[in-house]
Amino acid sequence: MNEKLRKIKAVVMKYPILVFLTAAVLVALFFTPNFFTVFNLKNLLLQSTDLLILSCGLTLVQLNAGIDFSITSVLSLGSVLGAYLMARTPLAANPLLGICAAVLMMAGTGVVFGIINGAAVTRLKMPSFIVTLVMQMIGSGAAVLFVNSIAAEATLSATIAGLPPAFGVLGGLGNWFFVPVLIAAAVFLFSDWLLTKTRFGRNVYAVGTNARTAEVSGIPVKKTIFLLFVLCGLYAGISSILATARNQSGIPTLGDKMFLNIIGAVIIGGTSVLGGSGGVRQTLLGVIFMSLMTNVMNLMNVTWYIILLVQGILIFVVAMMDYVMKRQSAYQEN
Amino acid sequence: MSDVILKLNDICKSFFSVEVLHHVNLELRQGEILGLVGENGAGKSTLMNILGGIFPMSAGSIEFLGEPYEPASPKYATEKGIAFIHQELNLFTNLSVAENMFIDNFPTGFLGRIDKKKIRAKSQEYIDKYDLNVRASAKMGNLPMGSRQMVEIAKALMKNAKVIIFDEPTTSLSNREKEKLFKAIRELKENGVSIIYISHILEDVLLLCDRISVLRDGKVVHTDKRERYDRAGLIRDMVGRELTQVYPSVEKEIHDKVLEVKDLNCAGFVKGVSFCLREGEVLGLFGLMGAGRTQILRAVFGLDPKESGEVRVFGEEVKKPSPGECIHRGMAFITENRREEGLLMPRPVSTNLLMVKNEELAGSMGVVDTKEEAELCRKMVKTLDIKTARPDQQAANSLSGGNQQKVVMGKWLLKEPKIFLVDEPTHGVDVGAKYEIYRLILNMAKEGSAILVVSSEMQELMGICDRILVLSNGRLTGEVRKEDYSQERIMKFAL
Amino acid sequence: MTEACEGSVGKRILQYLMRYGMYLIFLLLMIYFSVSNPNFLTFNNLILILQQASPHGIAVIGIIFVLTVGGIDISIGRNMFLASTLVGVMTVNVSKNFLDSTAALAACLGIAVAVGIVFGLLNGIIITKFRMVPFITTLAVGSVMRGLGLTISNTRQFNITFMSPLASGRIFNIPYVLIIFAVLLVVSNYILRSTTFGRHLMAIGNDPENAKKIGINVDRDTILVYVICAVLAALGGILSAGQIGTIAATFGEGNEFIAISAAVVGGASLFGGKATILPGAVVGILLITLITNGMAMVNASPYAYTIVRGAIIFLAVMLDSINYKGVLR
Amino acid sequence: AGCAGQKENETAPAAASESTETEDNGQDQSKTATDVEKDNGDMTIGVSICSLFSPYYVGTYNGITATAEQMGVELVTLMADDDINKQNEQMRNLISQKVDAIICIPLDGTSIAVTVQEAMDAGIPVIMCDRAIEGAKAAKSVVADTYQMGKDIIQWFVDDVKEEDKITEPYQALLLLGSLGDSATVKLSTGFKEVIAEHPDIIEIVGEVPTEWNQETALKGMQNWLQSNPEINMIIVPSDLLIPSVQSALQQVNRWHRIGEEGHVVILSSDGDSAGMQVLKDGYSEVDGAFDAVDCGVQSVIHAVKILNGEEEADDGQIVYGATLATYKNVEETGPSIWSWDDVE
Ligand SMILES: Nc1ncnc2c1ncn2[C@@H]1O[C@H](COP(=O)(O)OP(=O)(O)OP(=O)(O)O)[C@@H](O)[C@H]1O
Ligand SMILES: Nc1ncnc2c1ncn2[C@@H]1O[C@H](COP(=O)(O)OP(=O)(O)OP(=O)(O)O)[C@@H](O)[C@H]1O
Ligand SMILES: [Mg+2]
Ligand SMILES: [Mg+2]
Repeated sequence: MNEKLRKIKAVVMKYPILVFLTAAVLVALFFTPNFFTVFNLKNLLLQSTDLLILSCGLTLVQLNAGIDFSITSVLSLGSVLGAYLMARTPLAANPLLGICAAVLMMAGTGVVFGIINGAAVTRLKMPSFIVTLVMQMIGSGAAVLFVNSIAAEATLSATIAGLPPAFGVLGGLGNWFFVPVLIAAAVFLFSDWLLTKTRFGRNVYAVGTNARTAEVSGIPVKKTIFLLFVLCGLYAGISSILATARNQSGIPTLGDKMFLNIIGAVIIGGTSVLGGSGGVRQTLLGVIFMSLMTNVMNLMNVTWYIILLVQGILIFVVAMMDYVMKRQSAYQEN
Repeated sequence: MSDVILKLNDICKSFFSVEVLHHVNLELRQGEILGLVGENGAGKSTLMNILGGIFPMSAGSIEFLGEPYEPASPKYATEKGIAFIHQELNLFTNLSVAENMFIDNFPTGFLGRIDKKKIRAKSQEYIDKYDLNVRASAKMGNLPMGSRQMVEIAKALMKNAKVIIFDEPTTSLSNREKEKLFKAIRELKENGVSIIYISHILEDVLLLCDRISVLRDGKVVHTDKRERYDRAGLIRDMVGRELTQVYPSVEKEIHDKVLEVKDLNCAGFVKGVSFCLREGEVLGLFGLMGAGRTQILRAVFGLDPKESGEVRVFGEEVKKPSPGECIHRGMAFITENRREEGLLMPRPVSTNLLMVKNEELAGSMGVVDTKEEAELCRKMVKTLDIKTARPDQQAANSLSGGNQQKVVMGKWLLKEPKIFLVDEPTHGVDVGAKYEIYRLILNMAKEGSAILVVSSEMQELMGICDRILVLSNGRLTGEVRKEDYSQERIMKFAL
Repeated sequence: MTEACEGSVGKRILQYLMRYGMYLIFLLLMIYFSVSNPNFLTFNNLILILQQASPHGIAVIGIIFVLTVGGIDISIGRNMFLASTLVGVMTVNVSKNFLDSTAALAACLGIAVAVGIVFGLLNGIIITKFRMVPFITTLAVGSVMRGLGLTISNTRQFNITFMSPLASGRIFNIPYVLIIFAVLLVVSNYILRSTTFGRHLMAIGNDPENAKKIGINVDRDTILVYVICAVLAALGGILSAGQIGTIAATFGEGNEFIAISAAVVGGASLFGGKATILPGAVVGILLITLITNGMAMVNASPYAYTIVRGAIIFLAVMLDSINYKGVLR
Repeated sequence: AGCAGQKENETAPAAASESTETEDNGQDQSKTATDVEKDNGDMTIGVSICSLFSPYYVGTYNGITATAEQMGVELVTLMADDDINKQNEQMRNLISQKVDAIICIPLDGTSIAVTVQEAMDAGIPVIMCDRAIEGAKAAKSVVADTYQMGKDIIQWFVDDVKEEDKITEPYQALLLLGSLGDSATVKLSTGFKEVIAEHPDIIEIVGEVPTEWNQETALKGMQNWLQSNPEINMIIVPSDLLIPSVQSALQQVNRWHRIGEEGHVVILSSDGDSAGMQVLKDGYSEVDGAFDAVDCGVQSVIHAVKILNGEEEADDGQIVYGATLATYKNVEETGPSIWSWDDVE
């Protein structure tokens, strides 16, 4: 067989989702004239940025057989805290300072959540499912409480507006669309480097596959897991910055509906919920899949509840393809 | 003793286009014990797995009791009367001993209710029969490996099967348990049950079996009566070359103390144990099943908590031992439980081999050197003769049992530890590879490492150790020097 | 691999505390609420808590089965929605006389079982035969179910007050739903603990490969588990909707997380092989329901609800975990 | 923008809405779609709607679709599933599709501002429907003033009580809350609370129940409160979506009685959907404040088309709807003017 063809085949075997992505682009090409417009592509990229960052974070945690539900509440809580700093405190007078403070605040929120999650899982030995679910409840509860108590008087709005226009740069508003895209790309590349090139990455996979073996082999299991939660929290904080900037307001419900999308992207990409296999490259494809799917269907004017139906079915198709491909590749399982 | 009850014709088996069994023919007669030997990865377990309905065969046919036998599932095999003791223990750690023993055949009463009294009573009966010293209601996960293995055996013996397959049943058993097992096997034979017995302990095979088949590279090379075989002959058939020496002899010197353990106590399983280990020394630790040997190693290595006692490494006390800390100080530990603690089963061989060494290979910013990794991995695969086509792709769980053990060994050898704690190092490894492992261990000692070996095979300890400590019920009961070695002497302390 | 070190008396007391931490928290909460509001510790209120807990509790039983084999089902909430939507659609298409008869209630039961079987089978077959991960399978099936439900209902609301006698009715002041829940508890607990099927599920959850090797029909049992879960979820959904009296387009969203967290609070492991119905499932769902009830009793700020609920669950699970010896999860 | 602070219609239960900046009038039923019907064949209007889960929004959306069909306008609808972020995304998706105009029914008036501005900048006029925009300029806004409605509803009840002179001690009220992160809800509850605070002798809020617009949560919350505070005799409901839960909760404790019957619990509600109107008509609730959900949609389309045809300026003009209060006293007259009346039995 032709060498090039073989190579392509190998890649497709590894990432069967590529077949689907090609198909989706073709569909878009023929049925939606507005797909290949600069505006739409920009739009698509922009919309995928937070999903990518959040999914990278979740991928990291999931590689260790953990889960982090709290990222969506970091998004919300970070958003209102940051927006409050920029719009409702004396910092509002100095936009640049305000933005810096807000950015630190939002990233810090994520890190704090990560630390709490990580400590609870490694020190108190609680299951991450419960810890992070609880942190999600507390975080989103706190976000709403914050807006309705401390930040309430000014207007009757449930969101915090009046952010400095310059902040929009971080969300890609105006001609700055490449800013969030670059940030997301940096997060992605960093995560990939971490997982594939470093000792830490090796440890992550070892711990995720079998924590007992890892421990016996002297890998710092607790430290690894802890760091992953912190990183995941930090990513959530970063994505809170981007999303808040893009919406130009602090929204206490910002992350509420996002979780299924995030975990969907991670899993459909191919990172196992049981840990040990997958990676951010796979997740990137998952993210593209999720974003593309909605975008194309929106452009095709599919009724919203039919979108749900089709989404479900498409996920099957992709997973089925995965199954067929994997069955052919050697040494998987029998 | 003459009629053939099981006949395997031209069995072939491939895993993903790699053929591991080539036209195997085998016959099993009524009431005989057939020994099956062969190098690691020769295909013994695979053949038996086909018989037990776990893998489908690629080609060939089987006849059982004169009828065609098509093992589509393990259930089919059980129903036809073929029981199977797997090389890898097949127990459920979250269930009780009694439940494990009856898991595939619960006696049920009204409304499908499991008769718990009955299974407890019946399993207790078998436990007592083999002097297992566990309660039928104990949780499997809390038992030491040896007891688990005995439970697995008892479970198969309970089944009234016509054919019982033993795949390496004695890897964690000491002589006493082994003798009980052999007695049971002979009893079965008297009752007309046919047995296939797979083992790398050739003495056992020669002692127990009526006929012996030798498998090499997926082919039966020879089958003959036991009387016609001797150890050397078996090895010749298995390996294809002579192997006169069983234990390598290496000249070495013993120097200073490197590891000192004083008055170690652990949760009632280890009581007041003190010993020391010197540079260049190979120290054996013998004891019967559950004597607490493993527990000592685990406590020293910081895997299980110790209640009291002192551990000094190179003269320095390790206050709070943890595996990371111990490795940092130059220690290594080979676990007896490779499946749960030794390997990353679904990960490739190379990953497994390199997981300890990683720490050192990483340069600035923790970036690892992939070239060097590949080179090291290649060398180790070669040294230990690990049978794998592509070490960077083949998952550890698709290796044969012995090769898995070699991987566990290899990952620590790469690290070149100064103090090496090994628990059942040759667990399921064939004679050729055993020799290689002994040689490596002794060479390490020569280079100045200190090695503490736990093994249930007394021969092995006597072959390589400078000194043997004997443990009974968690207490050190004796120390035997090389010049005083004798089976009786050691056993006397162990009882 | 080892049992806990037996230490000093103080240590042992601490251990006891940890082992029964969940119950202790339960008790403390009960005491606190009783002292704060005399209406808490009344027969009516306690029955109310049980009644509220029942429909979700039924779903929790289902998820316990799935967790036992190491699976997960996040289509529960959407299953609840689809099943009750079908009940709602039925009300539009049949005569009023029929709705007033008990036959209507039987029909609801039929719908629950049918939806459960169809989608449970779908989940189970895809997971076992196509080796798809349970999470993504049930996510996708959930999407399909919701899309289907919305397509059928066209996002309308349906009035299903005919369910009230069953969903909210009582006999000797004991709610029917509670009786249904209790019966299901006893039966399922029996199945899980005392039958071959139940023990096999535990084995599958511990090690599916091993289970296959000793001849357990892993695929069949797994499929069955998803069917059980789906049937119970559908039933719980219908009863829950019946308590409200209408079925709206948002019904059921997010209920899977209530069910799963109740199961985990009750000690179930997401990695399989460790779950109990009595007391696990019951303790979990009761704790969650109790907190919400108690919050009203002590007149808590509505903004504090999620925060307090989170904190208490955290505490309960923390006490339960602190002495945990296994692998971090 | 100027939603708050119009107190003219305090005592007018059936007050018509008034326009603030343009002469167009929301209740001006004479000017319906048929008047402007012409060939709008190649016109595509994008609809971004925050949710279709409550009958109220379904009503609005029905108004939009019916009018669009009548006028021959093509619609592209995206539903945001109660997610602000998603709604902003969908607004951008609509912009990429180059629709001619957008009708936006936002989840929140402030946080939608950024994409509304983007659309306007891209030359796509945006008609805000139901909720006003804050922080950007839309082409037109057809909005409901929930804050005012909240005040009106309570005020009406206070007046009614005074008129009937039936107060002995303050009503013990349970206030249901919608989604706590939703501006319209916050405004509505603020309206409720402000007037209640002025009349402590008449209404006293015992407790607040968070519902997250979930009927199940609402039901359980109410059941709990009715147990903990049996003296509760009034329930204030932010949306008729929750009426079934109210009914169910009250039935459970045998307190579902008609007005005038012993043990009746006062129900003050809003939205005017069929469930709410039904219980009003049947005499279980005293008042239901309703905007004309359907007409809101109808007017949005009409304005969109007019702007596109150049008949009207895109000047950020506002048409503010006031609420129609249907009460137990006037339900026979006002009922038929409520948008959902056709579905009431
Ligand atoms: N699931 C599998 N996938 C791929 N290859 C496999 C699989 N199982 C076994 N093999 C290969 O088949 C060969 C025979 O293995 P088998 O387990 O039968 O050896 P064995 O004779 O039992 O060796 P040992 O003495 O080490 O147990 C080995 O080379 C092994 O790598
Ligand atoms: N009777 C028993 N019941 C339960 N657990 C036991 C029993 N005996 C030993 N153990 C467990 O076994 C360990 C002590 O035995 P250990 O594994 O050290 O024995 P060993 O001498 O290595 O024997 P083996 O041949 O079984 O490996 C302890 O961790 C303890 O938990
Ligand atoms: Mg083998
Ligand atoms: Mg041992």
